[in-house]
Amino acid sequence: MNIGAAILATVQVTAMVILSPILVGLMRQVRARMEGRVGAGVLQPWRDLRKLFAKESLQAQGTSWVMSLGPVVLVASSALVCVLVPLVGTVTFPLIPDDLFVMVSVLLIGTVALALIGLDSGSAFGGMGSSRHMTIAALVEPTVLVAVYALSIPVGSSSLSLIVDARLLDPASVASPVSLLALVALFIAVVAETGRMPVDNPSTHLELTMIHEAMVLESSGRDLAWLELGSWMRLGALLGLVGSLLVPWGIAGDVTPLTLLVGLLMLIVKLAVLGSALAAGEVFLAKLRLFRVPELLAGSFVLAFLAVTASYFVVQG
Amino acid sequence: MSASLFDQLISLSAGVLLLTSVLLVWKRSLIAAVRLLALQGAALAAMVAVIGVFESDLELLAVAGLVLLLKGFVLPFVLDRSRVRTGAVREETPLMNTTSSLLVLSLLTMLAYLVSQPWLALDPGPTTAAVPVGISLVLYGFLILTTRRHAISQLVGFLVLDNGIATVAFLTSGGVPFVVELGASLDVLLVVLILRVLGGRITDEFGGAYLDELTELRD
Amino acid sequence: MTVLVLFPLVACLALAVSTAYWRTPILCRFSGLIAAATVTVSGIALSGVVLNGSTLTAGGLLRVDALSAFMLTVVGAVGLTATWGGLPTRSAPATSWTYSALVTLFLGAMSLAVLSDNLGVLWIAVEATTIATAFLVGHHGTRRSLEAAWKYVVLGSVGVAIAFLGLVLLYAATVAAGRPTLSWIVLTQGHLPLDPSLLKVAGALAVLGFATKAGLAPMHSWLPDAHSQAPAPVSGLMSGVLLSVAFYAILRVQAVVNPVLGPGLMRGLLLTAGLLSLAVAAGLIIAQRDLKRMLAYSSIEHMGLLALAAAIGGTLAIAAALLHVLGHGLAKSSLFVVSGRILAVEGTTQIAGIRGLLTRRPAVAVPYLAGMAALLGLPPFSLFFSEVAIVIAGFQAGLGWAMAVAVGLLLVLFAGLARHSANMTLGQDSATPADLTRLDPTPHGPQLPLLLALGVTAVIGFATGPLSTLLTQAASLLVGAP
Amino acid sequence: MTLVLGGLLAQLALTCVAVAAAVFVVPKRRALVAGAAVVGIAMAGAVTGVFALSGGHGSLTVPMTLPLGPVVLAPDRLGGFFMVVAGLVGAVATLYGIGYVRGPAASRTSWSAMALFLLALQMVPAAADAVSFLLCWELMAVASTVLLLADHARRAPVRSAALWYAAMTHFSFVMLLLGFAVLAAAGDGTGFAAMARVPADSGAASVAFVLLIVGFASKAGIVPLHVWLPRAHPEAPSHVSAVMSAAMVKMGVYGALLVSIRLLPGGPAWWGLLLIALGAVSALYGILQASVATDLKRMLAYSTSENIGLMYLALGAGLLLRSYGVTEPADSAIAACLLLVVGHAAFKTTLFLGAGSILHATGERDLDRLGGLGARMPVTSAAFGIGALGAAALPITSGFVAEWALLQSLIHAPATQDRLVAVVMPVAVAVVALTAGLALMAFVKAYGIAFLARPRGEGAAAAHESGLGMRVAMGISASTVVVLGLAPGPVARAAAAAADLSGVGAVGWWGIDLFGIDALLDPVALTVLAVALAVPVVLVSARLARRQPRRRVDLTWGCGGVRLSPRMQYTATSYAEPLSRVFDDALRPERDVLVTHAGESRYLVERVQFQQNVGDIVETTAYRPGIRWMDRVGVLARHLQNGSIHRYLAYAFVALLAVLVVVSL
Repeated sequence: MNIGAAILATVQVTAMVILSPILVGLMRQVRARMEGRVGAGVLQPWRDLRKLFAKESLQAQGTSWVMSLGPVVLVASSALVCVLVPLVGTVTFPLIPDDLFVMVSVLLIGTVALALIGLDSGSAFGGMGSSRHMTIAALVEPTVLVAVYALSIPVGSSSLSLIVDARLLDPASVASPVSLLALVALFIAVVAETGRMPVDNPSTHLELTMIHEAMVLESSGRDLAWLELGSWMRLGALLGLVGSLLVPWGIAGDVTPLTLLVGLLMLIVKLAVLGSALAAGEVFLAKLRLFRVPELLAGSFVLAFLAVTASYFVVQG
Repeated sequence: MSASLFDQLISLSAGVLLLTSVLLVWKRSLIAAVRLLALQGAALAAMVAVIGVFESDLELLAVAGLVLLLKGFVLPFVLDRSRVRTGAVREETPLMNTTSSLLVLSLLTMLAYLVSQPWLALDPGPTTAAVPVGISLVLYGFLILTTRRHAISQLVGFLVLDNGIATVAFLTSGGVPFVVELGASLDVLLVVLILRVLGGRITDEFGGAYLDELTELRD
Repeated sequence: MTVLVLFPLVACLALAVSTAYWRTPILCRFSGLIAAATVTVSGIALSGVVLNGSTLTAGGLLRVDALSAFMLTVVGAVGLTATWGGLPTRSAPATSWTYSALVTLFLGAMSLAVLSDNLGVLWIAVEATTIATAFLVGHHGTRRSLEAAWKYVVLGSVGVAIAFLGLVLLYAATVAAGRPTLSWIVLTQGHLPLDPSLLKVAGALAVLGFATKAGLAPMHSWLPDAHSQAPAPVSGLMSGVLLSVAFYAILRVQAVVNPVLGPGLMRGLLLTAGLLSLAVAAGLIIAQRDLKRMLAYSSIEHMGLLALAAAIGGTLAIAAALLHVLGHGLAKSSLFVVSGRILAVEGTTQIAGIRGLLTRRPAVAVPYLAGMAALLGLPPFSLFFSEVAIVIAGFQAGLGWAMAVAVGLLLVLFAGLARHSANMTLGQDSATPADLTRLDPTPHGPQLPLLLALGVTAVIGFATGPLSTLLTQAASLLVGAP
Repeated sequence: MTLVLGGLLAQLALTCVAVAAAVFVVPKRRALVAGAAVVGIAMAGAVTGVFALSGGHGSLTVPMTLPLGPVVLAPDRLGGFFMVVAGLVGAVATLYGIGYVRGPAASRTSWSAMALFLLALQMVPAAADAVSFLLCWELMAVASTVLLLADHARRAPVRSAALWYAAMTHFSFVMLLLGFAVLAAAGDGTGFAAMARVPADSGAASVAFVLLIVGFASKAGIVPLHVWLPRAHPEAPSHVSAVMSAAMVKMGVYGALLVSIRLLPGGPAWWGLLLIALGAVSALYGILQASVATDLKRMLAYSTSENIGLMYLALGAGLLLRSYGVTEPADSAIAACLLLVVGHAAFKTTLFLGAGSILHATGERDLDRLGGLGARMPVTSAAFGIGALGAAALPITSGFVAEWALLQSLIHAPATQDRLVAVVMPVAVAVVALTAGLALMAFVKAYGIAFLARPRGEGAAAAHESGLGMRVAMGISASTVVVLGLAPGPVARAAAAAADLSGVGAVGWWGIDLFGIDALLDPVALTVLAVALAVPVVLVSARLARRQPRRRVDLTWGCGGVRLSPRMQYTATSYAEPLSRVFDDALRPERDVLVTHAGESRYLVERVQFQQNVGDIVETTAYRPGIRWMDRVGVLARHLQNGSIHRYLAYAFVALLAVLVVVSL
């Protein structure tokens, strides 16, 4: 089993490394077109990365090792998430079940790394971004975990692969109110966690409204490159997760070249659809005031909570 | 001595006791108070003597003599001396006016009768019939203590209370053992003497023996 | 043996007389101490004699059983603490002969109270303590001490007179039963056919009367005034043993009444008195302004606890009560001695006027804190064990509600006492002028007695073979168990 | 003589040695000698605990003067578990203290008190009957109060802190006394064995349970009985606060376990609900306060009350599920409780020791004046960082494992059986989740503000790394945090043995396996995977770094022109500002903004002064009025003794009349 799991892991990680910048590019492109701009093309993020990797990275006085170590940690954690989430297939290491709680906590490692980078820069903006980032992360946590709870109830386990397999066997459960509620909640959480509209505006240039951008304001060169890549991979992995929960079909139950290929293609399709949908949505949304964000998150939490209780009473019949 | 005579004498002396103490509550003159106290002591001694004669008990007669000496002469004398020292002739404005005192008095008497039911039930007889008188004396004494402001009045109250106890003692059991009686009387004497000394000092310090001025020690 | 029983009484009397006659400075200084030592020694000796459960009698009026022997030891030990710890420093003016003689008489009277078998004599002794202490309370001769003395004597003797009435009625009951006596042994073991209704009145009045001397609410009013005005050692003696001796009288009366009437009456009276005392103490300690008055109210608190223990009855509760008497006596007398030193060095007993004692005068503050810890019932001091035992016994006797109330009040008392003590000892008052904040390591009096007293209090909770047998025997004497 | 008995005796003997050393050794060497002896006590305690945990028996009987029944010290497995925790914490903290103490904290009194404190602390779980339990409990309280008072002469807050502590701890003692007395009366004996005979569904059992839980909760710092915690922890010397917070407070958890598992097993469902409610409230309130606190040690204190809350919540969930007869999830919940105990002990010790070093080096507890310590005190920085990760429950630390187990057992509750559970469990999960999130925020704040960026005050700027002993101690405890996070299996086994739980065990490389609810976690494997993924990234970075070395520049960008002064950095207050706005109602922060205009102008501002103070709303709304009310009662009560002898005589007279009426009726 380990061999298969290892192969799948490598496939997923490499796939996400390659795909996530393209995904971001695609989303930017979609936005640009809908806003009547030409757009920089789908591959622009890759060009940016190449440029950044070639540039030297500066370290300001008073900043510490966090500035240089943080990006690496972020990328590693995102990669780990890519392994833990069933994107292409549901084969896992026997000793490392793709436990949702573990996945969430690994995500949080990345969050913390980002926040520390923001603080370490010692500028007002970095601290501001980091503070806002952590506040939102803290408030998102309940939604995520309760949504996880809701999804885990029918299976009796918090292991993602089991959940996805169960959905494969019983497609009706995907459309059940419980899972829809949970998925909507999870989706909002993902939006908040990855800093998309309406929580954060990834393409803003006004420091005072920044969250994610403010934290990375002081990073440059390869540090910035790693940071960008890491957060893109997070976005990709989370969208992929939502995808495979929403549309489990085509995901590989075992490791053969064919299944892997199918899974990969399905993944690309899902990512493309979800990404463009998200981008299209963002066009019509304005960024919320920071102090209105909790309302949004409270709403999503309520959805997740309803999902849980509903599921109990549904099962009770 | 015939039983009937005995009864009459006992009742007579009991009556005198009660009367004197009622008068003590009634009257405000300290001079009169001291005299009444002496009279009361004499009545008590007489009662003891009567019981002694009736039961032809020499020890009891001796006790009667002791009581007469102590309560009839010594204590009133001491009391009068200290009264003269404080230079007061009457109790000014007691805390409870005479009328209500007398009303309370009647209530106390009723309580006394209520309390002494057991004896009346136990062995009905002239002596037990007079027990309520003793208990009323105790209560009267307490009333005087609580309502009179002058040091001498408090001494009077204390002595009335003590007389009451003695009355009960003699009426119910012909007196406690002699040793105890002796010790008790000695104690009373000493207490009165101490109070006299203290009263004297208080008069010097506070320029008067009105006790409601003693409120420096408080929380 | 009879000699041994008479010894403490005779010794105290002799000492008092000789002090009054010769008035040599040595006698004036040490007679109280010697008397206390004598009482202690004979108490311990007598305990050794009666440890096998026997009872000594002497002259028909005196009697020594486990209870008396224990109480005699307590009187001696507390007396030793108070007199020794209260020895005036060389610089202080010499002790007057009246003071020493009266203290000695006081000790003698208390010894007589615990040794006498005849309840009448017991009463006489208790009244005698009033007489002996009257002038001790008024010793300072100030307006306040005069006032305190007057209140003390009037309230005390009036209350005790009620007790006498009770005893008279008890005697009457025995007369009616055909066997006139006031001897405790006869009353408890003679199986007299006492008339219940008579005994009811007699017992109630006797307990009420002795409760006055025991400082139980609502008869307690004399206590704070007297304790705050008397010289420190005398306050220590009064609070440490005088109250306990009166409580001992209550126990004796209770042992006479209960077999005839059952525990109901006494339990009711003592529960009321105990809870009332705790409430009064709690209420008046919260906002207390004077150190010695605070200690006085804490005595009321502990007497309230003892009353509760007596109300509960049973071997455990009574044994706990007796241990509590010993522990409280030692701790409280040491604290009063310390308060005397504080008054001497700080010139006030106003709590607000005493600050930062631990930093400025550690040698005074440390004994104070230790004693206060003992009083608050903190381990390892024996009061912890006695309080725990009393509460547990209370629940086992079905008096849980009373225990809950009592413990709640104890919590309030703890908070109050701790607050005042902390304000006096801890911290460093910036307001005090520089000369006051200078460190003063001198103890202002012998430390050894305090050390001994508190040390004993700390260890008697644990392994003490003879003491525990003595306590259980004394308790079973009263409970009438085994 | 069994091993356990030997261990108990060894602790007593070593305590005598330690006290003797504290008293007689010259001040110069006192800390070393006495400290070594105290470490000995702690280690002896830990070893005894291991013996007891591994099923060893042995009892030490203490004779008593009063006929109170046998008073016995005989640790069972559960007791042994807690003895180990207390012993290890005590040992590390004391080792730290040797280098840390100075001034009054190094006095004879303090060292003797430290010895007695640790002894009592380790004897509480060893007690086998109510009286000895209460004895050790009170000794623990007294000794800790003495330690707390070390600095009373220098800092005024110490006195009030000590008073609050004394009052609350005595309250807890009183409640325990009442509770045990109820049980002793019902079970006819003060021994725990006798009390265990009381049926759990009897009324007495419920009364006793409530009393005891309230008592233990107030020692454990459960809201609303926590008020002493944020006062006492900051004022005590740091190694003492470490022991208090990491070990002593745990005795409140031990007590709860003792009552609900050993003495009164199988209680009704509402017992569990009570614990869950208490736990949830204090977890949320504690972490909210912690995340807005700016005083470092105060924040750690509040986070203690949060962690204890989680433990109570776990225990409550266990009881609730047991009352529905579902064993495995219940057992894993209780296992989670014990894992939380161990985990919290490890990281909270580390954090308090780290805070101690900061205080020692900078003289500051206020985060708003710290910063940039990472470069100046690397060891402290690393240790505190690991501790913070643990407190934030991130992998691979002890905190993460515990919270993972808790969540697993919660979501595996077969809530379908009962609607109550169906409502309670999601709430519990949500509470745990929100707590975890806020903890993350709070500790990112604490670490980031204190150790990163540039110093905000002179103290921080002049900071220096602390001495060898302190560094060693911090190293040990920090590495414990990681080791426990990597190898939770043995701990889980120990927990299963301590509270004989089923369905809890170890798997693979020391991984934890809740096979009762088939959930497993192998941190080692996870770590290996993570490293495997990180290696290429690092390699790429390294190659790039060789080509393009990192260039140091002067300052971060100041929006052009302006040089950023350290005071322009985000402070702890500003960091928590969004959160304190979100939770305005729960925290009620007092803000005031003072704007000074330049001259006549309404638009030109000369200076703006912002001040924020977050008080403890429980204290201000519940305790303060109570205290005021008591004081009023005291003032009124004075009228009872107004000095009038007539009034006093009237009291006596009324009493006499009352008695006469009563007896003659």
